[in-house]
Amino acid sequence: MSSFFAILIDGAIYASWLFLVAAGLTIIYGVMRVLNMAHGSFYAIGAYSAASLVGWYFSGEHGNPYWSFLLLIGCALVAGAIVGIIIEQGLLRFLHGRDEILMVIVTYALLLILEDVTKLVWGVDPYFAYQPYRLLGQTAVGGSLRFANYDLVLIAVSVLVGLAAWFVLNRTNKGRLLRAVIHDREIAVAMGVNVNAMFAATFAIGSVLGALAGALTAPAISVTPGIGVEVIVLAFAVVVVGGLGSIGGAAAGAILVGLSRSFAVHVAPEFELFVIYGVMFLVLAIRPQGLFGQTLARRI
Amino acid sequence: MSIRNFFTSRTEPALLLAAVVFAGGAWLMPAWLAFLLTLALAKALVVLGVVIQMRAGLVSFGQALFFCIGGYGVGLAAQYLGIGDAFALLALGTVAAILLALACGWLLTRYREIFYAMLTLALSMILYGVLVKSSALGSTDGFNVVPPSFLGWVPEGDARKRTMYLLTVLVAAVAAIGFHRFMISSLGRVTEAVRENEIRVDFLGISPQAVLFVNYVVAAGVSALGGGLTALASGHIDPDMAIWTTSGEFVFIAILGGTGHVAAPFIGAIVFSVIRTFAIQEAPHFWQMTLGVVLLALILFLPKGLWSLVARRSKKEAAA
Amino acid sequence: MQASPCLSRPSFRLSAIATALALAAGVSTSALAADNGKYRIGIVTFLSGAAAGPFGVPAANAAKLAVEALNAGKLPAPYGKKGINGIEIETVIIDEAGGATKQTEEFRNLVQRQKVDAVIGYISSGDCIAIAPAVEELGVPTIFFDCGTSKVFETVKNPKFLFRTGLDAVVDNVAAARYIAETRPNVKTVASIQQNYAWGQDSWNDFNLALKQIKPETKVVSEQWPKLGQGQYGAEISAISVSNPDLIHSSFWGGDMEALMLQGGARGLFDKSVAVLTAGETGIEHFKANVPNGTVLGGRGPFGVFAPKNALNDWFRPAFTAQFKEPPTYPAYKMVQAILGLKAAAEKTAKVGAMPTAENIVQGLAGLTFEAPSGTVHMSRSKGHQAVQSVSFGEYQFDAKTGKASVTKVKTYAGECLMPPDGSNPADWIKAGFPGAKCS
Amino acid sequence: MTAILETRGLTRTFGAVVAANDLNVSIGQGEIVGVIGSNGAGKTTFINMVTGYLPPSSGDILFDGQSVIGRQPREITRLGMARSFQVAQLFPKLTVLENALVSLVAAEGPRPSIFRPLDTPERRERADAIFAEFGVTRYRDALVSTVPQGARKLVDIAMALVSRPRMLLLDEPTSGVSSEEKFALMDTVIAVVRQHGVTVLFVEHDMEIVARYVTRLMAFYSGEIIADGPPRSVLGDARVQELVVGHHLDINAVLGAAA
Repeated sequence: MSSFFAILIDGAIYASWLFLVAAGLTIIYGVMRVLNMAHGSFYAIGAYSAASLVGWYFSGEHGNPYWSFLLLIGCALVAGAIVGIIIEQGLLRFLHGRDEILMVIVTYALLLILEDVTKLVWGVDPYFAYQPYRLLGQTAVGGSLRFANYDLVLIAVSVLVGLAAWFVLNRTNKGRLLRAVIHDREIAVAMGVNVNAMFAATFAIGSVLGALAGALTAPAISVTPGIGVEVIVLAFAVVVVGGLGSIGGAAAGAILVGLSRSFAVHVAPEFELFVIYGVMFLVLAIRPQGLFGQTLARRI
Repeated sequence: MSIRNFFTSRTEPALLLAAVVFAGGAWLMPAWLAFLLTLALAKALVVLGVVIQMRAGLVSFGQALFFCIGGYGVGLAAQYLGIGDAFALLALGTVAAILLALACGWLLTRYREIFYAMLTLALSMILYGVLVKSSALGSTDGFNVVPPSFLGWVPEGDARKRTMYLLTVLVAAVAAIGFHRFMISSLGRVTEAVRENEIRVDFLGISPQAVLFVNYVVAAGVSALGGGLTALASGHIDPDMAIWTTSGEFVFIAILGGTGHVAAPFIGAIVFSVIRTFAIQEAPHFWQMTLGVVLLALILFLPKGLWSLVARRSKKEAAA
Repeated sequence: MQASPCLSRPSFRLSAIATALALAAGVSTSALAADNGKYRIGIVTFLSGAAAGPFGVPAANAAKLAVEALNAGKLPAPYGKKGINGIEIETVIIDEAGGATKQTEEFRNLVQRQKVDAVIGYISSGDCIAIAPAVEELGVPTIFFDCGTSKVFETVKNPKFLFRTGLDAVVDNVAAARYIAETRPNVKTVASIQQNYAWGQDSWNDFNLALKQIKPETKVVSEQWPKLGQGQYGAEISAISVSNPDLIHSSFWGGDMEALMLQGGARGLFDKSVAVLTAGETGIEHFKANVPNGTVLGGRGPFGVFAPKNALNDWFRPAFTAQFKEPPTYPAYKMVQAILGLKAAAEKTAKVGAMPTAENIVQGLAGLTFEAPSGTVHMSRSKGHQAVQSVSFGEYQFDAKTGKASVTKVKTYAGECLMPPDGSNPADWIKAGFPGAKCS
Repeated sequence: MTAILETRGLTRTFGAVVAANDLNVSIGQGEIVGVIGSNGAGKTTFINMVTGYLPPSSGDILFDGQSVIGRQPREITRLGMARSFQVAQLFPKLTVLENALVSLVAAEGPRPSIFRPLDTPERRERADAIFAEFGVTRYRDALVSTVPQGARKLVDIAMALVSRPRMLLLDEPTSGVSSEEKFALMDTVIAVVRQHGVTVLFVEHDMEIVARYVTRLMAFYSGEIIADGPPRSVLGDARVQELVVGHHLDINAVLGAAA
């Protein structure tokens, strides 16, 4: 029985992490049709800036430790927005409307560059920001099973991010415009939507979400080179499973992948390595456009 | 059959000439360069497989699957079947890849764009996972491939690597000529039509999926050939051959070279290898950044790849 | 036809362009690699990726420090002579990232283009296995300083140019099993968490076999195989928690290891179960209070915090700490050890003041006994090409007041007690009950 | 006169919208049938179903007395039914010649060779003859994406005719074509199809075109055929004028202009 709860809770924690990682990717894709390989770098930059800032905060006497949570979120906002805007305005702006696959390659080149840039800025030594992770303590769930409260809070944060995204897209004017762009860019342009500004804002939001995922993960890990590359394929798998460009899809994909993986770890750990690709393969074989993706029939 | 008809265009004698120059260089160039070119040409064969699919409008982020199958086919046949002949080994690896492609092709060619990319990626990562879990095959450490014999002859010392290089040049030349013919063949050109407008191809009476299927299988075969040559030349195989970053590198080189001509992947692979090795030497800490900047610059300033440099010059000359 | 691929003229130029490029490349480097009278050593370690922080860069730093000190003639005896045999040392450093195929290519480039006189490097076992035949083929003295696979001298059965001055991973895990049997006799149940690749699979296999041999009553209650570099171990920690093990064995290294300890610690995983980390030593400066005291750490030999007190260590540890702001961990020790082995070999056989030849190095190093900051190293296995050293395990101890971490209850096992005889398969040797092992 | 194309109870719905409702059509060999109807009346849906692009919800389609339900477009093409498109469906980054070569090779069989080149003197010759017939020779070596709309429509129709079909479906052949060009275009097309005895069904908005070329006219309204017969009687039908044409039509003026 405790295994069952463990699978559920672990699955939920992992899914919430996956959702945070994938949300920015799917938003950028949905609006800009750019499948952003450099998303992993945003994650890494978020993690590094959070770890170095929180590390600095705790290295001296800076008052209440709970402020470090604000630091985590704050630096993700700042770092993600700065990097995102620089990249969008400095490079991607000139490549709008280019072939989707070409954009994958462009962002792959960006990933290579940003990998070394993070190394230039932060070096290769690990960074730690463990204090916030331990600060919240743990909760026992029957017997010997205990969960870090930080991870449980992460579930709430993830749900909040999802709800916020839903609210912005469905209940605000800007969001409706954004959905118009997602739905049919040509008509949106014809209606006078400033697509360029929209793209810049979207890319910034996407990169902030990527950085936020990194920043919120930083307290639980040792921030080292290469962490960004690891999350890319995961995030890709989640958004493809869920349906590209759909926030709801990213959530569904994250839950499906998260629960599958948690199930594998508890029941058949030997197969953990295949789970994500297996799920992706199966979902696409049955539903080629992903869980929430729409097929657009071509008009002839 | 006259000579003129035999060479369906002047590209073929040019490719032959290039092959002769490369082969002749075996005795002139430093050993490291011959080895670099061996691996680059082998890699170019895989890239050729990627390019063939790009001409069909499909980008494979999992071509490493067949690269790896070709390599492991060679390695396993040498290790467990006791086959020592380079030609037999390469043939085995290639046949294995083609069989796998025949099995997967019907499913994969139903997909387009990013879905094709992600499904091919998933397949190659599943192979990666299987190999990582295979302790008997050395898991991630892989295993070494003994130096092959060549039709019964076992070269020693310097001759060994040189023979390997010559074999690679030979295979590359044959593949280049074969693929040149494939690219200008009826099916090869219909492939471009499929990329441009699949629906019309269907209404003209040809199944686009069948066209893509042929391309997929052919690409698998040539990629496996590249994998087999890599295994024989480097003497080592491991699951990294199937990981997605390896596929990414092949796509990278395909974009670098361009898709306009059968020679483009070869130019791309050689230039890539040279840039990378000097980036590693001159900037050991920042070689990835160097590669990234070069790639970005190419996309921005040479959107049709390095080949457009060659093509552009020839057009100017033609006009003059 | 514009889009047609049959463009004729340019094809002729293809060969010209390619050869020109290649020639330019060849010329530009042969000039670079001009014979400048220095002894050139190629250093290959991870400069990027996950292995750079814990292994690659400390090793590269150690190489820098040691070469500078050697060139200045500042090392204690018996290494007081300047450079190698009086000849100044020059290093060529290469990133090990990118996979085995690329490394075989770059190894050839190092030897044939950069004309190095010797190569020291390789952390990844896959790279070692791939490079080993090329070493013998090209005939350049090459020292593997870190990689832990037991297959190196299976791959090259009659090594001439290939050496390894570090130990393989079998000894780590045999020593870990012995340490547990001696210090934790009550352990009944064991859980395992390994990175899902060759290192993790081999490590667990060897440890599991050895522990079964020494303590047959132990039972495995959980095996977890997260992928390399995963970083998130929530589900694995739950699965292990539910299985209630007395002992958790892990060969995790670097960032993954530190993440596992952080996440497990915050969830009380180690309150009832003790962890044994065979590669734990590199994290000792980062663990702080996050890792409970009593966690069993290994350093893959008598390195880092396990290093003995001797003149060389008295020079190395403070000098490294002063220059790089952190004490040296085991990869740094292993790098210095390889460099000193090379120096000792050259100075044993080469004529005084002469440039050491490859012959000098291989003759001198085979079967050599030399001193290093980790103590005395015997090149006594695999026909004198594989080092034998002791392995130490100890318990992590963190003093919250001083903020200093150390190891206590250190036990050291002699190499003869941990290594299978030449030519025997490690797993078979363990299963047969360690025949021929000499333990004190 | 035997029916070359016959539909029985052909129905297609998109959710709540009925795009085709119980269509029973019979077209004889050699007829030139026009189809009119306002946007959304179900004209293109009809063509799409007949050519295998869109599966009907129910009903049957017989081509040459043989049911083609469930067949792919390529199979139906091979049976001898070709079509053109409202928006010319070409290969934009290939030249006009290459477009023609591809359709020529497709006409030779469903499995193009992977050894023999596409571009042979024989196929070029045939392509040139087609270009001459359709008057697009001057665009021969231009990329399709650079060719004017009218020429594109011609190439589109020419490519459909390459396979020597027995029946041709044209979806708004003159849409997007300037009013000066449209009669020339239709003259060319109709001359060619008459010469080869091809049965034609074409969807058209332009009443002058319809009146001038068709032998029979069908008017679609909201998924149903509300009139079918000689153009004079259909165009004269009050319901057609109200629901399809949208205003009163002076038949004599239209027919007179056409004549």
